[in-house]
Amino acid sequence: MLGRNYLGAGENVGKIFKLGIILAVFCVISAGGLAIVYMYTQPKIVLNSQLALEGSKKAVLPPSGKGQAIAVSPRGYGGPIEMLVGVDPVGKVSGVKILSQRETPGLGANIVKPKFLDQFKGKSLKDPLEPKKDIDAITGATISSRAVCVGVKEALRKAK
Amino acid sequence: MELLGIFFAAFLINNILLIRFIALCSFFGVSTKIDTSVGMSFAVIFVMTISSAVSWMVYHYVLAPFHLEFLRTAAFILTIAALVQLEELYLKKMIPNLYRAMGIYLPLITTNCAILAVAFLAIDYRYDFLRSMVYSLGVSGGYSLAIVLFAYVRDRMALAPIPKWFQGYPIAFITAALMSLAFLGFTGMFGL
Amino acid sequence: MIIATSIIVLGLLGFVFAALLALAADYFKIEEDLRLAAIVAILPGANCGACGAAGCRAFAERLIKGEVAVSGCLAGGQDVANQLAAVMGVEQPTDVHKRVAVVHCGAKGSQRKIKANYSGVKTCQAAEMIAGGGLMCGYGCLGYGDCYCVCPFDAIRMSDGLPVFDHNKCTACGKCVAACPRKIISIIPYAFNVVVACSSRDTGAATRKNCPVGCIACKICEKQAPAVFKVEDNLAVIDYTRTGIDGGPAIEKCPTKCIIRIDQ
Amino acid sequence: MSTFKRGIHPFGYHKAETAEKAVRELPLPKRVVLPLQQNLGCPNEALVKVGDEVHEGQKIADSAKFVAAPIHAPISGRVTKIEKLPNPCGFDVPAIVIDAGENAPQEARYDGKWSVDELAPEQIRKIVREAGIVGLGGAAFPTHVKLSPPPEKKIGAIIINGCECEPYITADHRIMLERTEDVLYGAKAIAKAVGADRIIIGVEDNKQDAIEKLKYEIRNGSTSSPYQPSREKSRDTKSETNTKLEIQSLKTKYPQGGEKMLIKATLGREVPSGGLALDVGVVVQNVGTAVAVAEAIKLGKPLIDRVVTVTGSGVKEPQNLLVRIGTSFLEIIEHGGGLKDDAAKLIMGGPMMGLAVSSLDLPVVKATTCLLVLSKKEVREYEEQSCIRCGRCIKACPIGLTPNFLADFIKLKDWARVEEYHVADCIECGCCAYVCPSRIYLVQYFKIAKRELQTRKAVCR
Amino acid sequence: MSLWKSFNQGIIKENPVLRLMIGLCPVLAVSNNAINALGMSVAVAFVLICSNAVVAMIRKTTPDEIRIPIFIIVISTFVTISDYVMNAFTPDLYAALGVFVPLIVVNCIILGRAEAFAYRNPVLNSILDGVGMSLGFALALISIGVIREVLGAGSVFGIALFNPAVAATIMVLPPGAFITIGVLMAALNKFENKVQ
Amino acid sequence: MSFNISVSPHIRLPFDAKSIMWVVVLALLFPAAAGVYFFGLPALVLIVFTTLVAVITEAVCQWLAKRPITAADGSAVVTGLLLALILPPTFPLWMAAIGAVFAIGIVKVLFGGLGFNIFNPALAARAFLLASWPVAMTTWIRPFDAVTTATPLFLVNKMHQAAPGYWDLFIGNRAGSLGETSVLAILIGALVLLLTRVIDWPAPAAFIGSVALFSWLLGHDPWFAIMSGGLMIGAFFMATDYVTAPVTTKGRFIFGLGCGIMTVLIRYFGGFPEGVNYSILFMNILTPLIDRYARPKLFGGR
Repeated sequence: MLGRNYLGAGENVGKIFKLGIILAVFCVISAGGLAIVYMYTQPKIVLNSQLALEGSKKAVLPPSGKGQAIAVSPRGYGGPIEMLVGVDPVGKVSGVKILSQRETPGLGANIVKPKFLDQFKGKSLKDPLEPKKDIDAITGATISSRAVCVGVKEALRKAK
Repeated sequence: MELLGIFFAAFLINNILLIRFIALCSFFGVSTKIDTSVGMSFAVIFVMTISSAVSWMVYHYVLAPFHLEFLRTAAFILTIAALVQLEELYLKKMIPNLYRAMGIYLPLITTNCAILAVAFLAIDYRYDFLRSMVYSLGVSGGYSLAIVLFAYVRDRMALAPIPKWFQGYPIAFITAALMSLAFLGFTGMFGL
Repeated sequence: MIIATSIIVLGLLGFVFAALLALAADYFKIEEDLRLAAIVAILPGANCGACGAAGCRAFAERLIKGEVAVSGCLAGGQDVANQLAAVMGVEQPTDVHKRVAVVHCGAKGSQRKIKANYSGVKTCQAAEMIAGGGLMCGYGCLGYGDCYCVCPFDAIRMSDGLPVFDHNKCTACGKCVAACPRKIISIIPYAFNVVVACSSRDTGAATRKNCPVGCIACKICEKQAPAVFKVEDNLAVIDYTRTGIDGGPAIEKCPTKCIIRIDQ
Repeated sequence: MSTFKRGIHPFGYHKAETAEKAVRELPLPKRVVLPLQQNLGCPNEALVKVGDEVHEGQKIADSAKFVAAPIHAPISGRVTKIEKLPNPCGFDVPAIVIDAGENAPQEARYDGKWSVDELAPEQIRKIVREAGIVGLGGAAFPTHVKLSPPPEKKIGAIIINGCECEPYITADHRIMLERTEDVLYGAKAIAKAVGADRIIIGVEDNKQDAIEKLKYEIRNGSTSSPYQPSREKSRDTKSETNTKLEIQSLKTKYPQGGEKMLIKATLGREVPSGGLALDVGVVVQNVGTAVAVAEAIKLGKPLIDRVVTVTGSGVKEPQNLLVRIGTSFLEIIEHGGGLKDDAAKLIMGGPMMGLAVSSLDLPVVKATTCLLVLSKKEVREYEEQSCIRCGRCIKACPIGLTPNFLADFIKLKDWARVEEYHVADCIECGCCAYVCPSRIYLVQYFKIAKRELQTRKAVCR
Repeated sequence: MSLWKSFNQGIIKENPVLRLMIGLCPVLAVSNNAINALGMSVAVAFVLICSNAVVAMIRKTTPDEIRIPIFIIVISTFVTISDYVMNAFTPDLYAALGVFVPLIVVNCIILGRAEAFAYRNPVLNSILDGVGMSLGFALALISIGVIREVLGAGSVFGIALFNPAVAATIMVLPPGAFITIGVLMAALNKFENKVQ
Repeated sequence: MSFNISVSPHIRLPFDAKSIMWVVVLALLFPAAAGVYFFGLPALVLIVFTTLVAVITEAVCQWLAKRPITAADGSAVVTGLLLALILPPTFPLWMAAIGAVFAIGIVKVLFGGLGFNIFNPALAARAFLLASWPVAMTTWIRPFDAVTTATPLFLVNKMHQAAPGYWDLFIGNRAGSLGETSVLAILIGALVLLLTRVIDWPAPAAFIGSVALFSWLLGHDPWFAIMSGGLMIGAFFMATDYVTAPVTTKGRFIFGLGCGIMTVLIRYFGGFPEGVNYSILFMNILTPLIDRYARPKLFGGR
C-alpha cells in the first residue's frame, strides 16, 4: 500500500530523498500533535484509573476504611474474573466487587449483582464458601458462582 | 502448557473472525471461492507471523524505551504497511511462483484489521516475544480455519434456492451466525 | 521533551521506511501493463475485498483480462466506474446498430403437437436428447427456457412456452443462441423488425401436419418481397443484409402467419 | 460366490414371464427398414439403389472405416426407398427400405462354410466383419474391432457374458438353453481370434438351468461340439488342448452384465479408469454374439436376425421371438397378441438401460434385445425433488462415483469439477437413479455432461 | 458534485455498512448495546470528517507516489487523538470499545473515502461527504445496537424496557450480531426493490 | 396413442423421500413415548405443540416465499419432534415455539429448504435457545415427581458426585432432556432405522465408540459416558441426519469420529457439562470439506 507505484526505474537518489523528507515531515507534524494531546490527556487517564481503584477499594472495605482490599482473579467460565475482596481486620469479608469479567451475559454475568455478592459479607475462612451450601448460586451459572467463591477464599487466605 | 492454552484460545475459543469480529471484510469478500480462501489463509499466516514479530520489536525496543507508547497506532500501521510492501516486492522479484500463489493477497492484508489487532492485543495482554508469536500463530490459524470452512460451506450453497432477498451477503451473514453459534461450544474450554 | 523524542522517532521511522521502500521498488522493479497502474490509481486503494477480488490490484488485473465489469468496484461507486470505463475504452452501443436476439418459432405451448409424453429433467438440452422431448416438430421451441436461464440481463421471459425478448434489455451477447439446443435463436439488426417465426425444414405437408403456425414453404413471401425473402430447403429465410426494404406485404399475405414483427 | 462391489438388487426381476418360453420364429416380414447407422462407430453407405432386387444375406451397406459393421438384407425383395426415417433414438437417419413384394421370396444365399479349426485368427476376424456382427448385448459395438487387439496387448482370457442382469429380459437365457453348442463353438472361435487360452462363461445364479446345461454340454457334448474331449484329443492341435473352459456362476446383482463389472466379478481385475477390457488382457462377448459368430463360420450366415424378448405388463402374450433385423415393432407386438389397453411406455431394451421410444412404427435394429411395454400403473411421471443427500446413489454406484455431487455440478455447469468427479467413467447403468428417493434423473444429467464434455474437447467424429 | 449529493449519498444509497459492506468489524463487535454503538459512531465520525478535511486540504501539495502513506499518517493521528480523548473523558466507554478504537485506522471506510473522494474534491465537499458517510455508518451501527440491546437485554441505551429474563441473550452474543445484520440487509434489499 | 418417454432407468425403487421421513417419525415415537412416560403430561403437550409450530412455520414460510407448500412431507415433523425431544421437559411453550420457528424459518427455509440446510435445524435451535435462555434450558426435573435437580453428567463431571445406576440410565429414570433419557427407547427407535436401512451404522458407531474409548482413556467410566447426556439420541438421530452429515460411508465414519472427539473435549475440558449438541453442529460445518475428500475409490482408479 505504501507508494504502490513508487518511483520508476532510473529515478535518482535525490528524488527518493525528497519523498522521504516529505513523509518524514508529515510524521513529524503528526508526532508533534500527538505528543501535545498525550501530554494533556495522560494525567487525566492516570487519575481516572487511580480514582477507579480507590473507589472500588472504598466500596469493599468497611466504613472505617480499615482492613485490606485484595485483588484476585479466579478462573471463571469465560476467562479470568478480576475481583477485589475487602477483608476487615478480624478476617471477615467486608465486601466484594467484580472489576472485570467475561462470563455469559444474562447468566454468569449476573455475578456482578449485589444480591449475589452481598452474601459474602461477614464470611470468613471458617465458612465452607461453596455454592448450594452457604452461598445461593446464580441459577444456571454454578461455575461462575463457584469461581467467585474460590476467589473470595483465596483472598481470605492471602489476608492472613 | 500455557503456550498451548494461548494458542488454543486464539485458535478456537476466541476465534478472531467468528467470536471477535475482526477482519470481517475479507472474511465475506474472499470466501466466495475455495481456492482464494486457501491462498488468503496462507498469506495471512505468513504476514501475521512476520508483522507481529516486527511490531513487537518496534514497540519494545523503539517506543517503550522513549515512553512513546501513544505513537503505537501510527508506528504499527506504518511498519506493517511498509513490511507488506517490502514482502510483496521481494516475492515478486525473487520467488515469482510463491508470489503468484500468494502475492495477490498481500495488498488485501495491509488493511486486514487482524494483523494490526494482533499487534495491539499481544501488547495489551503483556505477552513476551515467544508468547506473542504463539498467539499470532493461533490467531492466523483460527482465521484460516474459519475462512476455509466458510468457503466450503458457501460452495455447497451454490445451488440452494435461497429466498430472493437473502441471496448474497444476507445469507452469508446468517451462515456466519450459525457457525459462530457452533463455535460457542468452545466457550470456557480448558478454563480459558 | 516528549514532543522532541516523538518527533524524532516517528520522523526517522517515516523517513527510513520511505527510503527503504523507494530503494526496494527500484531494486525489485518489474515492468507491467501500463493500464494496470492507471486502473490501480483510479481504484480507491482500500483493498477491502468487497468486490470478491483479492485487493484492488487483483481487481485491476481481472478488469484488464475482462473478467469483471467496470462497475465491479463497490467501494468506488459510480465515479470510479465512469473513470474505469474511460481507461478501458468501454462504450455504450448506440441504438442505430442495435442488434437483438429473436426466436425462430411461433408455436405457443398449447399449439405444439406431441407424439410422446416426456418426463425427465426440465431443460431443453435434456429434452432434446430424448426423442426431441416428444414433440412432433423436430425443429421448434421445446419451451423449457434454457435461454431464459442463461440470460445475464434478465431480458427473456417465458410466455406460454415461448421465450419473449425484452429488446430494451437485450445486448445481443449471444448466450441464448449458444444455449438453445435446437439452434432457433439468432441475432438480427433491431431496425429490421421482421422475423420468420419458424425453423422447420420439413416438407410443407409434414409441417402443416405438425404445427398450425409453421412455414409451409408456399413461397408467397418470396413473391411479395423477393429481395428480402428466399425459400430454401422448405423454409423461408430473410436476408438481413438488405436494409430499407419493408417486408410488410409478406407479413400480410403469409397464410400461416409465421412472419412477424419483433416489437409487437 | 464372486461378484463386484456395490450395485443393486432390483425389486422384482420379472423374468418368469418369458424364461420358460422357447424362442419362436416370427414369420418373415413383408417390409424391413434398415437404418444405415445401427451401431456405435461410423455410419454406413448404401451399396444398392432404389429399385434394386436384393436377396436375403446380400450386403447392402458398408463403410470404409474400421469401426463399422456392414448391413445385410434380412429378406429378399426390392429396395423401394432410401430416405431419412426415424430410428429408435427418435431422430431421422438415412435408411434402406426393402419390400418383399407379392412374389415368392428368393432363396437365401450365403457365401461359404468353414470350420473354426481350419481358420487362422485373421480369417475369423474377416468373417466376423463381413457378417456384420456387432455386440448383441445391447451396446452393438462392432465385434471385429474387439477381436483385433493391438499386438502389444496380450489377451489371456475371453469372457462370454451370460449374465443378462437386466430385469425382464430372457433372450440370452433362452439362447444358452437352446443354442448351447453354438455358444461354445462361437466362444472357441472368439478365443482363437484373439489368441486367448482361457474361456470363462459368466452366468448369474438365477439361471441355474442354463449353468447346468452348459456344464452338461461341456461334459458330454453332442457330436458336433468342438469341445468333446475325445475329439479334441484325436485332433490334438495345440490351441485346443491348451484352451481351458470354465463356467462361472455369479451372485445375481445388477449391473453384472456390464463389461467392467463382469471382469471384476469373474477375474477380480479392475479395468483402469478410462481404459478398456483389453488393458487387463480380456475380451468380453455376449452369448448372442457368440452364436452369431458360430453361425457366420458354420453357415456363412450374416447377422440378419436376432432373439428379442417381448414382455412387460403392457403386452398380452410375453414371449421370446427370433426376428429379422428391420422388422417393425408393431409387427412383433401384434404377433404377441398386441398391446393391452393400459400400455403406457414402450422400451427398447431393459428397464434399467433401455431406450424409451415414442412410436411402434420403428424397426428392430441389431441392438434391440427386448421390447418391454410397461403399463400405466408402473409408469409414473416422477417430479424431481431436491436431493436429501441420503447417499444411496453412492452406495449403489458400481463405479464408485458420487452421483449426487455430479448432478449438482452439472446443474451449476461447473464442468471442471464434473470432470474431476469422473463423469466420464459413468456407465449409465441407472443404479443411482433407481435407488434415488428424491427421484432425480441422475442418468440424464450424466448423459448431458458427457455430451457437453465431448463437444468441449471437440473430438471429431 | 453538488454539496447536497456529497452529503446525501452515504446515508442510504451508498451506505458504507449495509450497501458497500465495508467497515464491518466494529459494526458487529461493538453493537451489543446502543451506547457502545453511539460511542463508536462518534469516534468514527470524528476521524472520518477530520481526515477527509485534512486530505482535501493537502491534496494539491501531496506527491502522488506517497499519498497513501501520508493518508495513513493523517488517519492514525486522528485515531490516536480520539483514542486518548476517549480514554481520558469516557473511561467506561473506552473500556467497552477496547481494541476497536485504535482499529479505526484500518477501517476501510476512512481510507476509502480519503482516496476515492477527499483526494479529488474540495474541502467543503469532503467534509460533507465525511458527515454523510458518518451518518450512514452511525445509522447502521446504532440501529443494529438498538435492535440487539432491546432483543438481547430488554433495554435501550441502558434503560430497562422489560424483564431481562425474557430477553434472548443470544442477541448480545456474537451470533446475534450476524443474524441482525443479515436480516437488516435482506430487509434493505426488499425495501429498495419495492421503492424501485 | 402417445407413449411416455424418459431417460433410463424406467423403473424406480418404490421408496421415496417422504417414506424415509415418516419412518424416522415412527422411530422417534419410541423416545417420545418414553419421555411422556417419565415426565408426564407436560412432556406430551410440549412434543405436540413444538411439532405443530414447526409444521405451521414451514407452511407459512413456503407460502411467503411463493413456493409449493410441502410442509406435510414429514421433514418438518421430524425437526419439530427432534427439537421437543432435546428440550427440558418443563420448558416454557413460548420459548419452544421460538425455537421451532428459528429451526424451520432461519436454519432450514432461508438456506433453501429440505436438502439445503447446512446445520441440523433442531440442534441449531437448541443451541440458540441455550444461548438465549440458559436458565430455562438448564432447569431439569426428576422423572415422576418433577422435583428440580441436575443432570447426571453435570453432577458427575462438574460437581464430582456419584453417578446413578446403570439400570436407571438405561431405562431412562434420570433427569435430562425429554427424549434423551431412555437409552432403551432410543435403541428401539435406532433399530427401526437400521433395519429399514434408513440410516447406516458408521456415524453412530464411530460417535459412540470414540466417546467410550476416549472417556476410558481419560479415566472416566465409558458406560456412564455413553448412556448419559444426549449421546444416544445425538448419535442415532442427529449425526445420521442426511442433509447435514457427509454422504459417503467413509465420510460418515469420519464425521462420527469428529463428533465423538469434540464431545469428549467439551464434556471433560469445556465449560458445558454436555457437548453432543455443539460437537454435531461443529462437525456440520466440516461436512462440505469431508464430502470433498472422503469419496469412494473410483473403479479402476488409483
